[in-house]
Amino acid sequence: MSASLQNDPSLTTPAPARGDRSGNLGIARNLGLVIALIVLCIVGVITAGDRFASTDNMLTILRLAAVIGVVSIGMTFVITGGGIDLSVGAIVALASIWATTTGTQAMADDFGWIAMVFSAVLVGTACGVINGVLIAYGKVVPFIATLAMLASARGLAEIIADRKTQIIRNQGFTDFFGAEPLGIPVIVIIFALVTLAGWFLLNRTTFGRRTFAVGGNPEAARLAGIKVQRHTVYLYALLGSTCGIAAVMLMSRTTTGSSTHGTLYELDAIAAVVIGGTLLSGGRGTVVGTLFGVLIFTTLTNVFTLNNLSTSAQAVAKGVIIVIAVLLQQRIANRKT
Amino acid sequence: MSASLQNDPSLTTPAPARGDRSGNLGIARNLGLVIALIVLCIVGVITAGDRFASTDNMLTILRLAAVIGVVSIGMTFVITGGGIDLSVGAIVALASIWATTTGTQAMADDFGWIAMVFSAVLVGTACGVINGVLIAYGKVVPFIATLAMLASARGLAEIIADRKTQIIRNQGFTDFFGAEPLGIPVIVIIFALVTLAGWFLLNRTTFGRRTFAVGGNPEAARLAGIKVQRHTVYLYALLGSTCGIAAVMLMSRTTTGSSTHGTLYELDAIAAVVIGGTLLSGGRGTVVGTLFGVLIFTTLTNVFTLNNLSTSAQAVAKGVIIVIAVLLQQRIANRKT
Amino acid sequence: MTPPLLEMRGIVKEFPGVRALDGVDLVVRSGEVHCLLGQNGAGKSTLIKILSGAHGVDAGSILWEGEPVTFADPQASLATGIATIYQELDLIDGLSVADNIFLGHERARGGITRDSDMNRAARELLGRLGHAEIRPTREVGSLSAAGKQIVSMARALSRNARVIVMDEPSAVLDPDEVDGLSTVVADLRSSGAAIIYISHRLEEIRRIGDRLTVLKDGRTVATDLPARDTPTSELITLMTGRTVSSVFPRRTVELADADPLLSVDSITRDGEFEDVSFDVRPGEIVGFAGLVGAGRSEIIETVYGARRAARGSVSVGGRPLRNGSVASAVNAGLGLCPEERKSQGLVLDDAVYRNISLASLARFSQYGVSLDGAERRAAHEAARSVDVRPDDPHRIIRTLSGGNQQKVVLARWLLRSCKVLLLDEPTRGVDVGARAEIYALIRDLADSGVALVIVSSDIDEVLGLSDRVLVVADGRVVHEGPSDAIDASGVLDRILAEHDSTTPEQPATDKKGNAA
Amino acid sequence: GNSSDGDSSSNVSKSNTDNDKSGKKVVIGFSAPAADHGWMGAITKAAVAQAKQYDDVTLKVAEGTNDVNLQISQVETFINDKVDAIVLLPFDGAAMTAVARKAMDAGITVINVDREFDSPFAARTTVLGDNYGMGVSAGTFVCDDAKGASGKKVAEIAGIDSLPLTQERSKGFADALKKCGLKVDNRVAAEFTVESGEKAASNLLQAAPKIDYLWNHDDDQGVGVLAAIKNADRDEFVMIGGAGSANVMRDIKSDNTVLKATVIYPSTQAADGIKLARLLVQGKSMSDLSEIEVPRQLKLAAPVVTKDNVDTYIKSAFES
Ligand SMILES: Nc1ncnc2c1ncn2[C@@H]1O[C@H](COP(=O)(O)OP(=O)(O)OP(=O)(O)O)[C@@H](O)[C@H]1O
Ligand SMILES: Nc1ncnc2c1ncn2[C@@H]1O[C@H](COP(=O)(O)OP(=O)(O)OP(=O)(O)O)[C@@H](O)[C@H]1O
Ligand SMILES: [Mg+2]
Ligand SMILES: [Mg+2]
Repeated sequence: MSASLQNDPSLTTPAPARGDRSGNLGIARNLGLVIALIVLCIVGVITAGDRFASTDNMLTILRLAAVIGVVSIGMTFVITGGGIDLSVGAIVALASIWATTTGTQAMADDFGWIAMVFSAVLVGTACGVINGVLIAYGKVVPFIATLAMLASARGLAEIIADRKTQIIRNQGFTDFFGAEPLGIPVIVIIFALVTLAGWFLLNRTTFGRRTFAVGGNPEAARLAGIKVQRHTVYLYALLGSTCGIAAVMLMSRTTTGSSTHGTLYELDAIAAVVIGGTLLSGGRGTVVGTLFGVLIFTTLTNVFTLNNLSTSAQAVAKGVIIVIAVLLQQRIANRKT
Repeated sequence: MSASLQNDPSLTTPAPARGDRSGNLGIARNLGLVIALIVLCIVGVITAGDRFASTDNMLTILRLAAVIGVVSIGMTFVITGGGIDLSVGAIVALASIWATTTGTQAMADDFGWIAMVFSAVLVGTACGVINGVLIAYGKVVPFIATLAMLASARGLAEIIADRKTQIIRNQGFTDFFGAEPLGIPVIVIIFALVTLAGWFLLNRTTFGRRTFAVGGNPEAARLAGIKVQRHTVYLYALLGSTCGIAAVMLMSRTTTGSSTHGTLYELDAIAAVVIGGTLLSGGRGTVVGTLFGVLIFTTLTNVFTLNNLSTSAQAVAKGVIIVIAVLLQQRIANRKT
Repeated sequence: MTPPLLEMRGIVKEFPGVRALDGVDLVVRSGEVHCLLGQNGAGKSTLIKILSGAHGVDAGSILWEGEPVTFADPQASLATGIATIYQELDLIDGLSVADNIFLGHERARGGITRDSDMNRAARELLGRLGHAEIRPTREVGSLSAAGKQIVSMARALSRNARVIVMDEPSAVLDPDEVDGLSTVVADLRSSGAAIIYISHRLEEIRRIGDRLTVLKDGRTVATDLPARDTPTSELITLMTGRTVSSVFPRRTVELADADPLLSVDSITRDGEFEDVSFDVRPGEIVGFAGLVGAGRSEIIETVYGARRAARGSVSVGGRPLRNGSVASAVNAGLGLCPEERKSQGLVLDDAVYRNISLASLARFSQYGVSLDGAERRAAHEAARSVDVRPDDPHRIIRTLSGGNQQKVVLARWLLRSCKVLLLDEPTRGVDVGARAEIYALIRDLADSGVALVIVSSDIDEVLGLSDRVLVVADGRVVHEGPSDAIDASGVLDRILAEHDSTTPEQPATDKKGNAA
Repeated sequence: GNSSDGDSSSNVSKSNTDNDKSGKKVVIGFSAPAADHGWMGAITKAAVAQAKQYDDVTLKVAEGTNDVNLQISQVETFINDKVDAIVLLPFDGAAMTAVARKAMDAGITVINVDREFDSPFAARTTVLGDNYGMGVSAGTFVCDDAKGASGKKVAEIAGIDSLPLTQERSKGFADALKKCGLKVDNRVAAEFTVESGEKAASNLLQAAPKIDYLWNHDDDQGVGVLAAIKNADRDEFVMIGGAGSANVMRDIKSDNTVLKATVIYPSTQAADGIKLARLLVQGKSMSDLSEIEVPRQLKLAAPVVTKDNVDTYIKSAFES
């Protein structure tokens, strides 16, 4: 029942992991994803051999996963809190532009590259706060509020950048984020840290507990004395800041800021989160699931490219594989309960 | 409370039109939209004078609205039924390609252009049925199922067309849909008919009543003896068929079928539906609201074009205006209740 | 003398279309159990929601120990020391029992939750309520109505408040549970706290309450009455403005011994119930008595096809139904008035009449086109017959009072002329007056040849209405016989006997526990 | 495109003839696809800048869009407005043919830019970049550089794969390579954006452990491609760009990256379109030609820029 999946999942689906704590169900939930990922890897090895299995390639996959991954972690919170955000890609673009204007770069030359990082995160958070306030206090439907932000933020980015790709001249910045301590790229490390922090925040803190409450039953949360509106603002601000971080990572990857950065991130992020087992209707979410969701999508593209499939074929295959993966997951989860 | 807007709207928003019948509430709801549209028109007249007010321009707006409008009407049903469909644009593309292959066009030469219309609608409906079955019986989350369809359908369209734009040679087809009886373009007439039919179906038939129930509380609907799963399939099939119709209209407008047709229609359609007052959480929907939603968006673009704003400025303005419109609407609805 | 702990003066609350409260006064002293009585829609819940800060107040004042206070939001009220158990369960399904109990005042250090701490405290609280079997880590969504009710009570206790408001806590509880509840209330009172207690069950109020206040149509019609010895007739007249005979209507027409209309043959769902068989003849009323969690709902939901039976079969008029198919049950003329009005019964954001006609759409349409007028008239008729207030078929269900919502669910199935009607807790939360009318309706249905099955936690109700009673305990039918051959205590004995023969822990709960 | 002052006036050309003397007022409508990548952005900017040069030209710029339905309605709006000329860079040439014809029938001079209509009656003049030619130029460069050595590994990073122009470029490239017995061993498609270029390249570099030549269709996405190459620190191959952005030309000039050449795809097409539209409406001819009438089609060449000739092109390059 599509509808029920939207409104009251527990009626049809086996109650998914609320947090990643909650016992066997949690595992059952992710087991489907683990299997899907493993199958993917096996396919990769069979079709592309060492070209897939090599450490280099693994790092490539992780590098590709890192940027969208950080956004997805933030998205997990907003969706678990019963919201949605279509503006993440635009925010990434705006943050990357803001952090690479001649002005900011000049600042960076004086105060060091941290100035760029700082401004990117700041811009991201600011956008998030605007979203949150519109939604929580202005009572604008999240879909519409963030759609408006999507349009405005990208437009603003284009105006600021005059549609030019802004190249980063600050060597310190590129060196720091380009580095690979112990052979692990910095941005991969950032991704790992964000994921850990996200998991902890969602499952081990009152903030996380309240996020589930606000998403699961806002009225009940309010009656329990939770400041639902303020919390909602926090959630979007959090997502905004992760967008800022993602912007920094993207800047270091491409050595540029551009108003075209982050195109369609909204779909990719939401897809990763939902496939991970977080409910679009809110109240249930899992960071680990999201991590798997991101890895599955990135690995998929990687395997496709290694076998140099045509873009169209990739699209078709992608669709089919997603459905199969989810169906598989359903069955497993059902068996477990 | 963002969350509440997702899960339990009535807690924060004034009960919107359940059907378009329901007394003053309905009016209050749409009043906001009416005012927004009127304001837009006034701005248009002030800034562009007769260039805006002319019949020609009105028809241009309607022509532009027609295609996305038909899709949005279908989308209203799916969303009211508690679902969502991201694949509409891709389905439009696939249908337009399928209906313009050399094969189909050859058929059209024998059996008349109706063959093309027929195959377009057929393909659209088929895709819809697949979505519905995956969601209702496969229990795949609508977001994921239709995202998969989005990828597959577009990919397939590209493969079939070999990425070439397929030109329609059938004169009868272009003549019929290009015609303007009494000065009203045929596709505008189609749009009007679809809207009327949609309104009737949603508000005057048992099908519509079941749609509200399925979206509002699927479990209750099930226990009341409604075949929720089957109904869900019907809803997606209905949307699929409207995509087929939209494809035909787009074909007549562009005299082509192309795998790039209908890009981002999913966002436009959902936005129009939601701004119209239909709840993303299901259970409440209004066809009239959707109509206004579509008209507002298209008029906005038209006014922009007449005042030749820079694209970026347009984006920013669009975002801001959407938010203002919604906030305005909120206030009015609140006052009314 | 010291001012009363809590005083509400001239409280007025307007909702679009109704004046829910029109100058209500309420005075509560510490160390008393103050009962609030009134018909469905009288304004009880609205009053306590104002007290808890859930609703703003339009006029009137609240005094706390003589000091005027305003409760802008629930926090303010909670901080002052008022904990509330709402009528509509206000728990988060996705969260664990412990998380729900401590939601809003989590045990945490620097924002980091101390789960073991909370679990321990939760276990202790649940123990105090006599429900140690509910594990703190269990997901609340997997609990039944009763289980949830217990959790809400634990949550109220966890606040160690000075005023605890209970809005119809007993509606989903059986006598056994109510006893437990009354002892808890007793210690609370002796510990100096004040309890505001709302219930439609007068006998209960006599046992638990000290003083009572009666509301009618948003006004206080009587206050400071002694709970124990105010005659029932007086209370009912105060509430309803008329006299009601709450005795169960005897059957008028003799029960013809026809072939069974509904026959259930040893259906089983592992972990819920085993090997249940029973027949219902046309015009017969079969009652299911038992404690909460016995699995009665599961049984009739399975009969209805809403759950798929592992073994066994159900047939109507000799024709077997497709297992696990509501459609085939409905086609065969079955109807189920479900237990949980909110989750299973109502489309909350739709109008009253549309909810009532939901199960009879086919009847009010021609070629799929709905005959709106006829539908609204018939639905309005049904609503009147169960006395839904306010009498407005266009009202959005969400804005109805709890009891009136329940009546709407019932009306839906009275409207749809079924051959077999399964009623699960049909009068949950319904006031005395309306209840009598509903009993009459049920009787008429039976007399007109409809076969009825009634599940209720109110044993007297089961015995009073039904011709035959089945006593269910831990998913097994432990007694079957004519209902006039057994009384309430007899039923309880049967159940307890069963319990002693099995493990003390609720097996059903236990199974659920493992599932979660 | 760091230097924000590097504005597109560098792309504005003068013909130093009386053609530039101002004449009767001309209203020109301009519509192009969404400026979702550098080159398309440059196209619009160049057109606007060109129009600014003439005090007798008023330019109406419609919202850039990839939705043909919307672009059609924009042209319809221009027709309603009775503009003198429309410079149209269609998202999809075939799809815009019908409405373009409608404009012509309404007596409006239509200049078709870059993506060709499928009917000669739909435009008075067509200004085309040579997409197939681009591929050929790139392929020929590879062949010349390989000096007949066979077995060289060639990779290709295409632009948006669903666009016909991308198909033409790839075809030209493949055809040229065939001539010297080479073929494309690995091909990925990006979306003309820096980020997509980086993504596609990272995967491609994994797919092809050793490459000799890499052609990247678009210099804006090329910025990302170069970043990816740097991340993977690979330098065993020669990279050829496409479109000819100023960044890339600087790289070629400084000659310290794998990027050794780029194939120009003029970003001034729309600007030329504006020029021609004005001439046509004012009934002037292209005085640089002996022919009196403005020709029906201009196909702009797709020259290869290398270290040797970069200086001649760098001034007309666009800042992506
Ligand atoms: N949110 C609301 N909007 C509009 N009207 C409301 C709302 N909540 C309650 N009402 C109306 O206020 C009146 C009192 O409702 P309330 O829930 O307080 O009754 P109650 O005494 O609790 O009844 P019950 O015994 O059935 O719970 C009813 O007429 C109800 O319809
Ligand atoms: N008080 C409780 N504590 C914990 N779990 C419970 C409790 N009551 C019920 N349950 C769980 O819910 C399941 C079904 O309970 P349910 O209430 O539906 O049974 P029931 O006999 O229909 O009771 P009633 O219909 O009176 O509510 C039981 O199997 C049990 O696991
Ligand atoms: Mg109440
Ligand atoms: Mg029950």
